[in-house]
Amino acid sequence: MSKVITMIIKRLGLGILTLLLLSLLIFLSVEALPGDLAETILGQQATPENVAAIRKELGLDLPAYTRYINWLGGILQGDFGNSLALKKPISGLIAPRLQNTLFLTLYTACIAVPLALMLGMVASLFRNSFFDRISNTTALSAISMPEFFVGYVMIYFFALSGYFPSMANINPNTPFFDKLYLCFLPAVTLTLVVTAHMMRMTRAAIINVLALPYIEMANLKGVKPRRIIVHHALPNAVAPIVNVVALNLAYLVTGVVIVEIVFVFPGLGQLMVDGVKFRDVPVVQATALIFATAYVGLNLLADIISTITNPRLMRQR
Amino acid sequence: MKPAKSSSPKTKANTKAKNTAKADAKSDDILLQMRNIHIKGKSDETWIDIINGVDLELHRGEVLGLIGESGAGKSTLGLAAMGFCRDGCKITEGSISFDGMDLMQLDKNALRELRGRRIAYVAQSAAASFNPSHKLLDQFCEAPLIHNVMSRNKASKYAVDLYNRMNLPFPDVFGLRYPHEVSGGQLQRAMTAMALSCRPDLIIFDEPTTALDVTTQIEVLAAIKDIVKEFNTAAIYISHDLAVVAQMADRIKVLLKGDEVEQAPTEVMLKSPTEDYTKSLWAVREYTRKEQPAVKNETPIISIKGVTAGYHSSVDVLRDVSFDIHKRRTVAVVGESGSGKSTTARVVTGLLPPRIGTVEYQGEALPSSYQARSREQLRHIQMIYQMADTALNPKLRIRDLIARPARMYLGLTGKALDDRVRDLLRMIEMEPDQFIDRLPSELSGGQKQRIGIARAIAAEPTMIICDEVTSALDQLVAEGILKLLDRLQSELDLSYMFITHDLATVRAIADEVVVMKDGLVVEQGIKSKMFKPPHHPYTELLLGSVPEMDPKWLDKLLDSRGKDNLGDAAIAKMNDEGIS
Amino acid sequence: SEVEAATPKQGGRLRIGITGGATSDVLDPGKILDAYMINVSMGQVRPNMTKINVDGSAGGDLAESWEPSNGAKTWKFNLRKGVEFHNGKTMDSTDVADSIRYHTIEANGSGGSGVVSGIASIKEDGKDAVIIELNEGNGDLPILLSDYHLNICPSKGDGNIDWESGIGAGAYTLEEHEPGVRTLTKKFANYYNTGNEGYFDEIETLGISDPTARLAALSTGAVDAINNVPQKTASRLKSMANVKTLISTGNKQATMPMLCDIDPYTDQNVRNAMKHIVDREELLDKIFFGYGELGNDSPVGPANYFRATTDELPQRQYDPEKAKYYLKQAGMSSLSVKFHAADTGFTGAVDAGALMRESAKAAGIDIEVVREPNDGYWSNVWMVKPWSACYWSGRPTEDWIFSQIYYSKADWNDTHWNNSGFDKLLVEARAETDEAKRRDMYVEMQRIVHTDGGLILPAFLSEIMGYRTNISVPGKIANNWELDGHLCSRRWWRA
Amino acid sequence: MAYILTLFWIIVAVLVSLAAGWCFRAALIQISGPNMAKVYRTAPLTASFGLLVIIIYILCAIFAPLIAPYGEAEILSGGFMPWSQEFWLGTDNLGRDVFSRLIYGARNTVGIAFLTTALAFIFGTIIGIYAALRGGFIDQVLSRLIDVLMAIPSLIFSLLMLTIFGTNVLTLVIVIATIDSTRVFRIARAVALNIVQLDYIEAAKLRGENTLYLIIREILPNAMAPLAAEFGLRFCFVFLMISALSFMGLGLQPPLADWGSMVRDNADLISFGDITPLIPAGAIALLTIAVNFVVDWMLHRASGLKD
Ligand SMILES: Nc1ncnc2c1ncn2[C@@H]1O[C@H](COP(=O)(O)OP(=O)(O)OP(=O)(O)O)[C@@H](O)[C@H]1O
Ligand SMILES: Nc1ncnc2c1ncn2[C@@H]1O[C@H](COP(=O)(O)OP(=O)(O)OP(=O)(O)O)[C@@H](O)[C@H]1O
Ligand SMILES: [Mg+2]
Ligand SMILES: [Mg+2]
Repeated sequence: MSKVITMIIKRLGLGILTLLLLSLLIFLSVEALPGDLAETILGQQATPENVAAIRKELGLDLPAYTRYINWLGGILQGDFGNSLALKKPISGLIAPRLQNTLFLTLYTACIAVPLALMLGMVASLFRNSFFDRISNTTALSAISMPEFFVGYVMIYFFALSGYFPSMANINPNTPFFDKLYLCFLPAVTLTLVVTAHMMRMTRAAIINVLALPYIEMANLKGVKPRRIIVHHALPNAVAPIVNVVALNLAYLVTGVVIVEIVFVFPGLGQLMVDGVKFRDVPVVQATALIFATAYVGLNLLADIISTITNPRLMRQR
Repeated sequence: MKPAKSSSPKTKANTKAKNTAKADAKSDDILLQMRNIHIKGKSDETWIDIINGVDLELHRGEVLGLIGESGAGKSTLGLAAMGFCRDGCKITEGSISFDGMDLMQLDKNALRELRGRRIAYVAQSAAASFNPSHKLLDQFCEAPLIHNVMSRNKASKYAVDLYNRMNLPFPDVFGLRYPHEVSGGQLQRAMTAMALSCRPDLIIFDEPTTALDVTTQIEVLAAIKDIVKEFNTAAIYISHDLAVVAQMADRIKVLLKGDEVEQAPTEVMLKSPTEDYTKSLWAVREYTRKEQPAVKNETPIISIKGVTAGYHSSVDVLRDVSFDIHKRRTVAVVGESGSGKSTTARVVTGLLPPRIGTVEYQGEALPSSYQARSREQLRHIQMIYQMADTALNPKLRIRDLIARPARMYLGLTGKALDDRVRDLLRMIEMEPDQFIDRLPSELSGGQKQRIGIARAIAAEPTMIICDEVTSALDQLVAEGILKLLDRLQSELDLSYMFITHDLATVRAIADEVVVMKDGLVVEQGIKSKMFKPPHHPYTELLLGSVPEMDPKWLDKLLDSRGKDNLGDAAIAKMNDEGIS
Repeated sequence: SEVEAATPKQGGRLRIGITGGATSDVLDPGKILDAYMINVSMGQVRPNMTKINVDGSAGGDLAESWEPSNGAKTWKFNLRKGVEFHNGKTMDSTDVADSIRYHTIEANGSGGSGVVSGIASIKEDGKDAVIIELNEGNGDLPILLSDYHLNICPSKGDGNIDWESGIGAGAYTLEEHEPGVRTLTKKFANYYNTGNEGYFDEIETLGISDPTARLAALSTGAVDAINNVPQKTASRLKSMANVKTLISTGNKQATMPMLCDIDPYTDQNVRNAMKHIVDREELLDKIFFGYGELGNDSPVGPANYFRATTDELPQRQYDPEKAKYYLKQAGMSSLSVKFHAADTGFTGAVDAGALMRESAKAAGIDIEVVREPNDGYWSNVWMVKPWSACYWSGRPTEDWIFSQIYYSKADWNDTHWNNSGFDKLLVEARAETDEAKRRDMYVEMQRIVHTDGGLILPAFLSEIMGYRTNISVPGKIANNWELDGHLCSRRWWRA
Repeated sequence: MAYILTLFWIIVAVLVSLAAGWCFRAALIQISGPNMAKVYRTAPLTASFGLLVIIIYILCAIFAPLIAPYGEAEILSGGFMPWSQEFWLGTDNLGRDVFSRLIYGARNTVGIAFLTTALAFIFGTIIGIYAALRGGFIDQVLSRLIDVLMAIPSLIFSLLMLTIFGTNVLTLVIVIATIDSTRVFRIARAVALNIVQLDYIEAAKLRGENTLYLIIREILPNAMAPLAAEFGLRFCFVFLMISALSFMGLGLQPPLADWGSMVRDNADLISFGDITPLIPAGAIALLTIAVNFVVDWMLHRASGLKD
């Protein structure tokens, strides 16, 4: 167990380092964006005086490094700062969005992960069979369609005919089952987007293991094919599968801007894109940090899971 | 002797009658009968013959030894006895009848019922054949549970019982360990125990000790022999080591490229083999080279001085190792697995800078890391690896593989380079025109090893480190390599540091021997001296563990040493007594 | 649109799916940018002193009446009495004066500062009137005061206004507000005009930026009305069940400003050549799908009073020969230019570029269409690149649009055009009171822009909206803004 | 009834594809040397179909001007002409021939995607293998940097970069290549980690070979199979990325035809049951599937499983 703990500590340290570097990178890129919030707010009526006034008001007249350090100091005290545009604490802005995004992520994960694992296992059991090819082709077709297109197709088939709402404009107060209903189409769209990757990895990881001597041994012990897949191959294929699942979950947290737009879903991605659009640096920073934390955290979780499910790593002589 | 075409259950009595007529008194209890087996394997979309019409017959309680070089089809035949074919193989002809059942006619489920319950299998590499994710006990209980032979509780108890008999440490809790938590020898015994979990009538042992040290091998051999006798289980014992088979089998069958060469009771086979091939196998063990005369006080080519080394932050793997290698001499470094032989080689090559001590080349200290050594220094010490497969880049052609050192160190190009490559190929007895444009995957194991040698001598070195260069090869092929090395030594004035754990090889080619154990040099000296008593106890153990061609050898050894004083146990005892 | 039942019904909820919402939207009236907030703030919560009537004239809202004097330099506005804010406070002249003054203060960085730049002072005149002094006479002031920034908010008493709470005197009170996503307002019982306006119990405003999502929402009944239907899909909207289409053509215009101080557009002949290689009919047809009116390179549009007729100012046609001629005048035989566009400029701008590229070939002009990112378009491309795409929602008065964009010193002079004759006329026309003379002056100004300006204006664009049949819409709707001048929540009702 | 009909056509399409694959494989076996013929004979029908599709796409890309009946940006008629003899797939809103644009789209989309992926692989593999080879500190630093890049959602990262550096094909290619190369780095490093510990690498190091030789001659050829497989997938993801970017208004420059933007431009038609946008989307999907069929086959060959 201590091995896992040292690993976690080490990885957490690295994770924090990653986040730090990332915040710097994001800060610099947003700095490098042409124009700033002042100009954006004023839009077509930016005059130098106007712009200067707003810059001063927003603190944009301070040198970049001062702003970065102030911001970093704030973060260390648990303060994400204020949105420049809204002049309100970012935490209040982000909290409901984060809640929504997490809900959609979990919702999708609950459909996609078991589905992908199941399909992957069945495909590896009947590899190169008709079923295998069909599920593979379907999955590939699903990922090869642009996300917004899948979304539109979903709307065409399921929303316009009145089965499900085309808009998933939930908020944290929406009752749970309403949320489930409202978010059904985005969840299905995302499921189509992520399942293929996980399914193919499950299939590949299991098939990879199937060539190993201990599978032949299991065969020679008279074990049934289904049990071989589930009991003998799967536990040894956990690491690559978990990694891909983590990667996809991270994608669900971070990468669904387009689905958010199509289904009018108030999630974090939209918030960040708006932040970029209006050059609202603190908002971009905060969302980027959340995304990166999700990414780092999920990867860490994947590593922990693959460690504790692997006795060779858990119980070293 | 063609088998009866009809082999449906109805004709069982019929078949039996026939057998009775043919076979001797014991024919009643024929357990397994394979007739005219033909097996084909798919390689690159064409079907090639693996087994061409072999017959095999096994009585209850009998042990049949199956020997032959690698690729002879031993495993394939062994598996066929279970009605099993590997991926890409198929049984095209013949009949297999096990205890009156025709395995060729049974459906998948019925076969599955049979496997693990009535016929069990012990694989060559227990480490690879145990599922790393499950505890030993769970894997033990799997077969009894899926075949409904015993309850989980009973199976566990039975496991403890078997572990106890197999002399495994702490049998009560041994099964709670994961495969990686036990040593190779113990794992191999645990696998044998697992094979016995449903008390099968037949066990196929597929080279169960080939991957083990000599010291550990005895332990496993003893356990297997014991258990087979005790349960009166019939067994097919597959091996390429004649001496080992001799200990185990009642009868020996020799295979060559899918054909049966001959078959005879063990005693007969050992004393008077009839076929040439069999005789040549026997002869290999006799090859010895003349010992080179001892040198007087000249500077050694390589001198290892007080080297202590280790990996990363861990403990010292080598402790104060010192020995010299003189010109034109072969120093064999022996010792069990993990004793630090390869580590010594890594220190010499500079891959692992030592913590203390130096390596001198002709009296002059070498930089400790290879990166700091000059090209010339690198050129003088070359290395040949155990696994020719991993030592040759599979994507480079033979021409490029051999040419590279010659071009790098000697600056040869164009025609000169081509000529040199061809010379080298001729030197290792491979026809240049035939091989120069092949990829390593298009060569046999022995040929690959030769390429490794050619690559080493292309650099025109003064010393070559050979790390277990023959361990992965068949005896006949290995002998060829040893002879080649021997010849090259005298032609090119080479020195060898020859790492091995096989004492027979040492006997064959060494001038001097260094015995290592736990990172220490326990004994060193001239070969002739080393093979004569009195020995250091560890050397003695090593020497005593090499199987001999005498079928009674194992029994005698067990009598003299006792069951509890083999392999790991003996070493542990030695350590306790403070002999190092 | 058809004539609807005369007596509107009370009650029900109106759900509007609208564009232009952003997470960073604030309630500060000076920072209002786009349709979402205009509709919520001016349309539902915080009305202005004046509003634009359906017929295009200025009408009183929180101000009841007004009297200009001193050559339209001094204006007295009589406020409506007994108007109550949502917090119960009665509106008085301080609230109004502070609300207007707010935009004149530079530090507030208001987007409405341009509109109020002509105001010299604003004073309370008792509790129920304010007096506005202008720097120079302007008969359009009541219309200017209907600008969407100039919402009336309660004063804090210290000269500042309270915009943070979202309190106004409108027909609806702000209940829930998630910037850019969703806003819920409820009927305000003490609204001054209850009974005649503001029939719904609740208004739910939803920000839906994706056109397909907006259409789907309307079609599934998730919303009752949407704005900004892409012309491409308008015909399909008509075929939807239970959905009606609303079309209004106002002054919204697609423009392609050329910067007159950057070569080659410094030469009037080049500008003229460029104006002749645009096939306006084709653009209107293919880019705007016929939803709109042909433009004539003058920003005065169908909703303006003094728009020149085609007799006064003949419609410019696609004419590559003329373009060649002008090029020759400029001493060139061929020309290659870049057209910078993004769909933010106007929907279809990039495609419009592609069409012009084809039509310009005949005149030996090679147009390279550069697609710019939507993001940052207004700061990086518009008024920066020598020739770009742009749109204007239009202005209710000629003076307003001319002085905001074509006056040489205008902040938004997006053609960098400087014509002293035009500038002079602009000032004169503003003070002119004789309507006939004024008309002549404005027509002349349109001619000058048409012939000399850097403006290519291919078309005035229709607003296409859709609503479900469970909503009733008055027979005539305003065309100054989409969604009935953004007053749909006041003027529409549940069927 | 409509469903049954659809199902029928799907089955027909699948059968026709398989038949095409079969014919193509037979043709390949005929025209290639005995060595390659042996390889092709092992190809399942799906893989040979995939190969056929890829080759058709490549031909389309190379010979687009010869195949396409009209020019890429040529405006031929009024908008939205229906399918006809003259315009096989009708015209788009501007009156450009959809079929011609689809073919030119192959050139632009496939060309750019190929360029991008190739760039990503050159960066990614070399750095990845280098990290694996050097190990220790250098490996840690590189891996952390890559981690940082990977932790930023790719769409947002490209949005930022494209806004900073402007949208043109070159930046588009470089930005997507950078993002993709992080993924390639991870794989290349993982694959190389297994290779660098093999004896032949040790032997080469001991011979005194320099790093570049080790990477290019010794490691890369042995890491090719998994990398090639990844190449196939990455290649497809690049289209999707480009089309996602054009959804956000940052895609390719007009009047270049690219499938992503063609889908985007007509995407809203699907909500009225018009299948026009399905055609470029289908073109993307078909290529993705084709590439993956081939990749699957290659991986299968590499895995050593025979059933
Ligand atoms: N799955 C397979 N498909 C095709 N050919 C195979 C397969 N397995 C083994 N072969 C071939 O069959 C021959 C015999 O293999 P087998 O494993 O039985 O040899 P063996 O005598 O057990 O050798 P070793 O001592 O190396 O284990 C070899 O030439 C091998 O290449
Ligand atoms: N790269 C490594 N890192 C850490 N420990 C190592 C490494 N390589 C070997 N060791 C450890 O060093 C010890 C000596 O190993 P070495 O390889 O020298 O043994 P050997 O005598 O060559 O054994 P074998 O006969 O199995 O090849 C062993 O305990 C081994 O576990
Ligand atoms: Mg074998
Ligand atoms: Mg070793």
